[in-house]
Amino acid sequence: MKNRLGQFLIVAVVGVFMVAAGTAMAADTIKLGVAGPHSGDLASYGIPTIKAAELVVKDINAKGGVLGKQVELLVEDDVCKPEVATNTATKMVSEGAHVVLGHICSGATKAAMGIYKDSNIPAMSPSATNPALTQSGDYPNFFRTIASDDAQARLEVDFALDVLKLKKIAILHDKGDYGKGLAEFAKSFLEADSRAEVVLYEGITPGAVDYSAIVQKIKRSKAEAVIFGGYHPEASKIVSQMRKKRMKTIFISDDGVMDDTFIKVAQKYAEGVYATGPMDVSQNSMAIAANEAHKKAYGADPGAFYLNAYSAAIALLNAIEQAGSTDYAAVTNALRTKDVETPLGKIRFDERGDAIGVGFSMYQVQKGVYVELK
Amino acid sequence: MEYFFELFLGGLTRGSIYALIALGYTMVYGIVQLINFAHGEIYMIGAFTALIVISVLTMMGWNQIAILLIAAGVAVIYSSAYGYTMEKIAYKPLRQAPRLSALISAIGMSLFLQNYVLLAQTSDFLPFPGLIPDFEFMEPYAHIIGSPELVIIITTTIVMISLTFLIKFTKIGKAMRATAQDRDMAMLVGVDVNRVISMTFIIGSATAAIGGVLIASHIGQINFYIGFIAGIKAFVAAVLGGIGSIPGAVLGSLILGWTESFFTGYISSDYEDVFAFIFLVVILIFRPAGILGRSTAEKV
Amino acid sequence: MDMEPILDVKQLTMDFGGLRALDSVDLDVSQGEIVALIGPNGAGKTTFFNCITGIYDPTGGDIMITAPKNGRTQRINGIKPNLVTEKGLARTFQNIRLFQNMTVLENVMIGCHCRMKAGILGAVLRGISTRREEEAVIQKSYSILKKIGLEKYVNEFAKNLPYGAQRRLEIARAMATEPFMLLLDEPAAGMNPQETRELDELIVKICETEGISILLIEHDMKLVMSLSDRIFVMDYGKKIAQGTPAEIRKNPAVIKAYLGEEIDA
Amino acid sequence: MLVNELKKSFLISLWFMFLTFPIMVIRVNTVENIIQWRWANLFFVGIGSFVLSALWRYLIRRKEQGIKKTEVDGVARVTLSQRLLRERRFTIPALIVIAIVALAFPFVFSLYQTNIMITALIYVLLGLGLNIVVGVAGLLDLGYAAFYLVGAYSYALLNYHFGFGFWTVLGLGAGMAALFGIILGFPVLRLRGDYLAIVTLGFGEIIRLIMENWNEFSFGPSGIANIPRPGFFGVEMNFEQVTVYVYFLMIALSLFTIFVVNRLQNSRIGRAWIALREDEVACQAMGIDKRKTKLMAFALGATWAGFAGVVFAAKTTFINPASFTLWESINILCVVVLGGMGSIVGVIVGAFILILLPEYLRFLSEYRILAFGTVLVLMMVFRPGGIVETVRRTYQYEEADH
Repeated sequence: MKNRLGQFLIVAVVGVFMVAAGTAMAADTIKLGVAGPHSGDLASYGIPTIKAAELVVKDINAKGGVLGKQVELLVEDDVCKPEVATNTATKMVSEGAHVVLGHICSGATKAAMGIYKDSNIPAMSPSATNPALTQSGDYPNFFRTIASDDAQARLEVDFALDVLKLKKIAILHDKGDYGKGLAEFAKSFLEADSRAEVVLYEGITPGAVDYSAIVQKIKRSKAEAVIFGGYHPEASKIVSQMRKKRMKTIFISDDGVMDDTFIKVAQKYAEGVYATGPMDVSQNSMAIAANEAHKKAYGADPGAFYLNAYSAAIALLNAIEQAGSTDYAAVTNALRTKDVETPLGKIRFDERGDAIGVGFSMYQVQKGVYVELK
Repeated sequence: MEYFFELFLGGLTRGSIYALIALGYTMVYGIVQLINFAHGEIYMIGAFTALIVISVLTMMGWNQIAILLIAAGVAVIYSSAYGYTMEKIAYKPLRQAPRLSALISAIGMSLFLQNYVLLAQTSDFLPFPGLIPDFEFMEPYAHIIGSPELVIIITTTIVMISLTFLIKFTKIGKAMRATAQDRDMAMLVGVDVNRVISMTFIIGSATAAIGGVLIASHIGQINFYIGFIAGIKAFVAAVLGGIGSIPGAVLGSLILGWTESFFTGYISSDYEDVFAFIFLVVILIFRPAGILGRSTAEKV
Repeated sequence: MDMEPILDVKQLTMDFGGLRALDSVDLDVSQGEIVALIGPNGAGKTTFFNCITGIYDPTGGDIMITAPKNGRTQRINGIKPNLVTEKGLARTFQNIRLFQNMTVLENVMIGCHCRMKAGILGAVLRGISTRREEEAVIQKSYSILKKIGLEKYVNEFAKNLPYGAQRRLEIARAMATEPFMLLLDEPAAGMNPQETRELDELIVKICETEGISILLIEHDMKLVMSLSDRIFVMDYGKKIAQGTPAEIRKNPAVIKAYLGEEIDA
Repeated sequence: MLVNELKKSFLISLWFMFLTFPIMVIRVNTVENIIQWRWANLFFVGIGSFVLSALWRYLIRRKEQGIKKTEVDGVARVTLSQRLLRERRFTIPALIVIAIVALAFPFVFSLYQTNIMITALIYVLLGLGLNIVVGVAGLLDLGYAAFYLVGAYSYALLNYHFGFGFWTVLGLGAGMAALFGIILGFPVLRLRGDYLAIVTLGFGEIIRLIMENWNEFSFGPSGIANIPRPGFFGVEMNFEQVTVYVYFLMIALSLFTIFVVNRLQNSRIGRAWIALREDEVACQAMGIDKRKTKLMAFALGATWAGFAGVVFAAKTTFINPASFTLWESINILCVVVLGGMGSIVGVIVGAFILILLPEYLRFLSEYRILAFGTVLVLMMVFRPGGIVETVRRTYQYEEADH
């Protein structure tokens, strides 16, 4: 499509604009893109990833970089919106990112992956859990350091049936991509099993000021437990309202709820709530070091997906080092074949891009903290 | 039957919450015919100010009731101050401009205030302490309705009654009604229109602040975005009841609350909002000015 | 005049809730006539106009029109305002309702709307017929403005016109709908004596040279008396008198209704 | 005089220091139970508001003087932008420059620039469509994103189930959107002003929520991925080529839109829309069918959203209901109002500013939405009519009598 001659003429005419365009492509560095929501209402899910990347890169650069080159960060905001994510992704491509750490939300990730795929850039998300990202086979360049939603739903259902031996279960979700996806899996797993019955399956309206109607409905359904797919703000509202109405219904949820904020918000009502979350790595020495580094650099505890992002950054840069170049095939091959030590443990990636050795466990709030149930 | 009653009370609570925000919407609209998109933000700022005061006072070890009262007081003062300032900056210069320009200015203000709080404070949800104690005498009914809900319902009633009183019987209320009817005429007969508009913003913002403190304490958490979602619903409620009418705002809010509650209870919460909006459309088709709105038949 | 009336209103009644604004009003206008409808404030004159022009749907009675063009008689109760206009009854408003942010010419061109055909496709493709139609409408509108004496304001925004000119523009706009009858609601309100005199001449001219019959509501008795062929008087929603100006001036019921108000002529 | 001004500014800065005190100075974190005191912020607020308030008063005064002047002169103010638009010796060279830049753009600038330019052009389409409804016909529509959604989902679903291609659906999607425009139009015929606004808002939300809930039909909140990009007679293209291709496609579609919308506005129908906006009662009394005119405005406005939606789906390759929220409708409305209601050039300028500004404000990172909100308020305060105000239309007529 590009007409060289025409291009030359045009460039001559509007040569002035060239100054603006000609700034890219300067230093010889390894470029690590970091994409996710850095502003807007979901910023708190994206900013920890920047911090993780900054700390990893600082560390690696101090040790001489990757392949002898310094690593440079390209941080771009996608506000978790697919339409913005395509712009973000194109910007990454334009600025010559070699690998991308991101995106954060599944929707934005799906929109961006097509662009990275066409431009031969591997991308690794610390947080996008939508099963289709790895299972559909549409995104061979996609990797993630978090397990997919169906694994979580499986764990929740197995726990409800095998450990708690429940018969009647209500499934709720927040109508969102993540929550509803999870709830759908939980529902299909439960329906395939004859031991329990789904007595209620409904979506609640996120951000609502009051959930008493749905809570009454749960009560009327006589469910022994609620499996909730969604995030902690809604979960804490529902749990609190159930407990205030003196209901003792068991509450099982996902890693969107396995957040300390949930306990702080729901306070005494959080006690006894089950939530799945990434396997406990608090004993891992790298994880301890990573958390320490964050505290030292930013004066606060790290936020959501910090360790996943930290591990992803290490895995990506390690793969380039192992591959000996930034060549797409070599890097993806290295990700799939070479083990790497990360705060999440020793990991590598399977054919579909899921991390081997990363999974979920069940946690319960006991005396105000999440305790892993073995 | 008990289930019906529970849903009824749930709807009443929800409706009262909407009403606390909708009252401010409807007052401002009545006076300046402006959809004050940033009204929800004022509510959010009220809640945030209260949280800040609460945290500081709690650190200093004050007593809970005192904290609640002081926090509510400071929230009211600050929200009113924000409402007042907002009017001066974003709406007053636009009195003569096309109505839509003022609407866009309000949207800009809303974005500004959201991000101002986001940047100055945090994007995370912050726990908001439950300031309203569980009353002893409520314990037998706790499985149906809690103390905070009761307080919200009572407060809404009090606020509505006092606002109605204010509008009907006080001097400023008369000036407000005059301004709402015909701004130029009111100016001619000596009403200080600028003062009336400022007062409207202040009163509207104060009710939003009361709402902010109570609702935040009921829900137990706040972030910078709560104003937008609640604001839209309150706006819908105000229009449903007939925008510009104070009893209308309350009635609209309650009807919206009940609609949502019963629909969730008997049908499905999946389509709760869809149904609420369809209901709104149907009402407006049959009563184009809302339930209590006077349909201002244009004089031809 | 023993021609069939072009507008024949029989027993027109209009209730608003419990309030009877019009009570069995009869009125008729014949071809080429200038008829005035007078009465104290609140007598129901404008309501009467609104019923005829389709803004209100009357509670009872009949509104019959006979277009002079084809002589067909129709009942037009409750049909939409735009259809009333299409049938040939055009009106002006008591409180001027011009299209403020359109130019004077455009205001008149709007009046031509219902006599034009161009649809969406025509507008986009702008074929020969559409272009001809547009040109014709511009030309027609301009000539109407010239007749009314507004040609110097052609490209001015309607809102920038002096008051008297705005009233005349309303008449021009109504004329552009090619009516057989004009309904003028207080055309002289707010005008100075000089402007009123010019208006008087204009109305006579429209009636005589264009063959448009006129029904007007007016408070300026001098104007009414000098213009009208016949006068109808209303009070409290009822017709209390009708007749020639000379008859009306002597009618005791009219004098009583206007007691305190001066009928000078 | 000066002392007075300083005093005023000082008082205002005190007021703002009071106002921002709790939120700017004290930072609470009730999760960690930390309270942070940031006294430095108070100082910055004081200084900032002192300077800005003086500047503000100066600008307001200038604006008011401008208005007074026009009132005294009695001549309508002809703004610079209007003059530029009217005079041919400015417009023709300007158009040539714009054409050259538009043609050269994807070859000169990076892929990213081309990509955001496509987004901006999509908003040109959306803005021009909404302009028919809001700017020309004066019907405040807060649910315009629904039609955008209809276009996008038309392509995604028809492609998924039946394998329809981009070009087939481009027309179909626009038709579907127009149909939805009419469906919305019927119930709201009687409503006016803000009641209309709230019903359209409701309509937009209803459509989006149905898409979110009805998984069997729309795949729910997880959306539809792998939507094919537009094809060009079966030629295989890499990402870069496709982007350039879509860019030119959007340029063509925008020109088409501008052409059609311009013709519509200057026709019998366009005049009827303006009359409807100016005075509904008089409009009907002049023989204009209100129902037909309103429905036409809704349908023709929605059509362009349909086009834009199809292109959006094809460009993003992934859609979900979250892209079509109320904020999207508000964004498009901002394009129209900021640019200048009723003015085609204005809407185009508005779209470029509104879409490109947040992109170019990326260096402000987390401050960009704050800045964007501020710009909206300032624009409206100092230029309430939008950037480009509508030009008065004049016609050619012959002086001769006939």
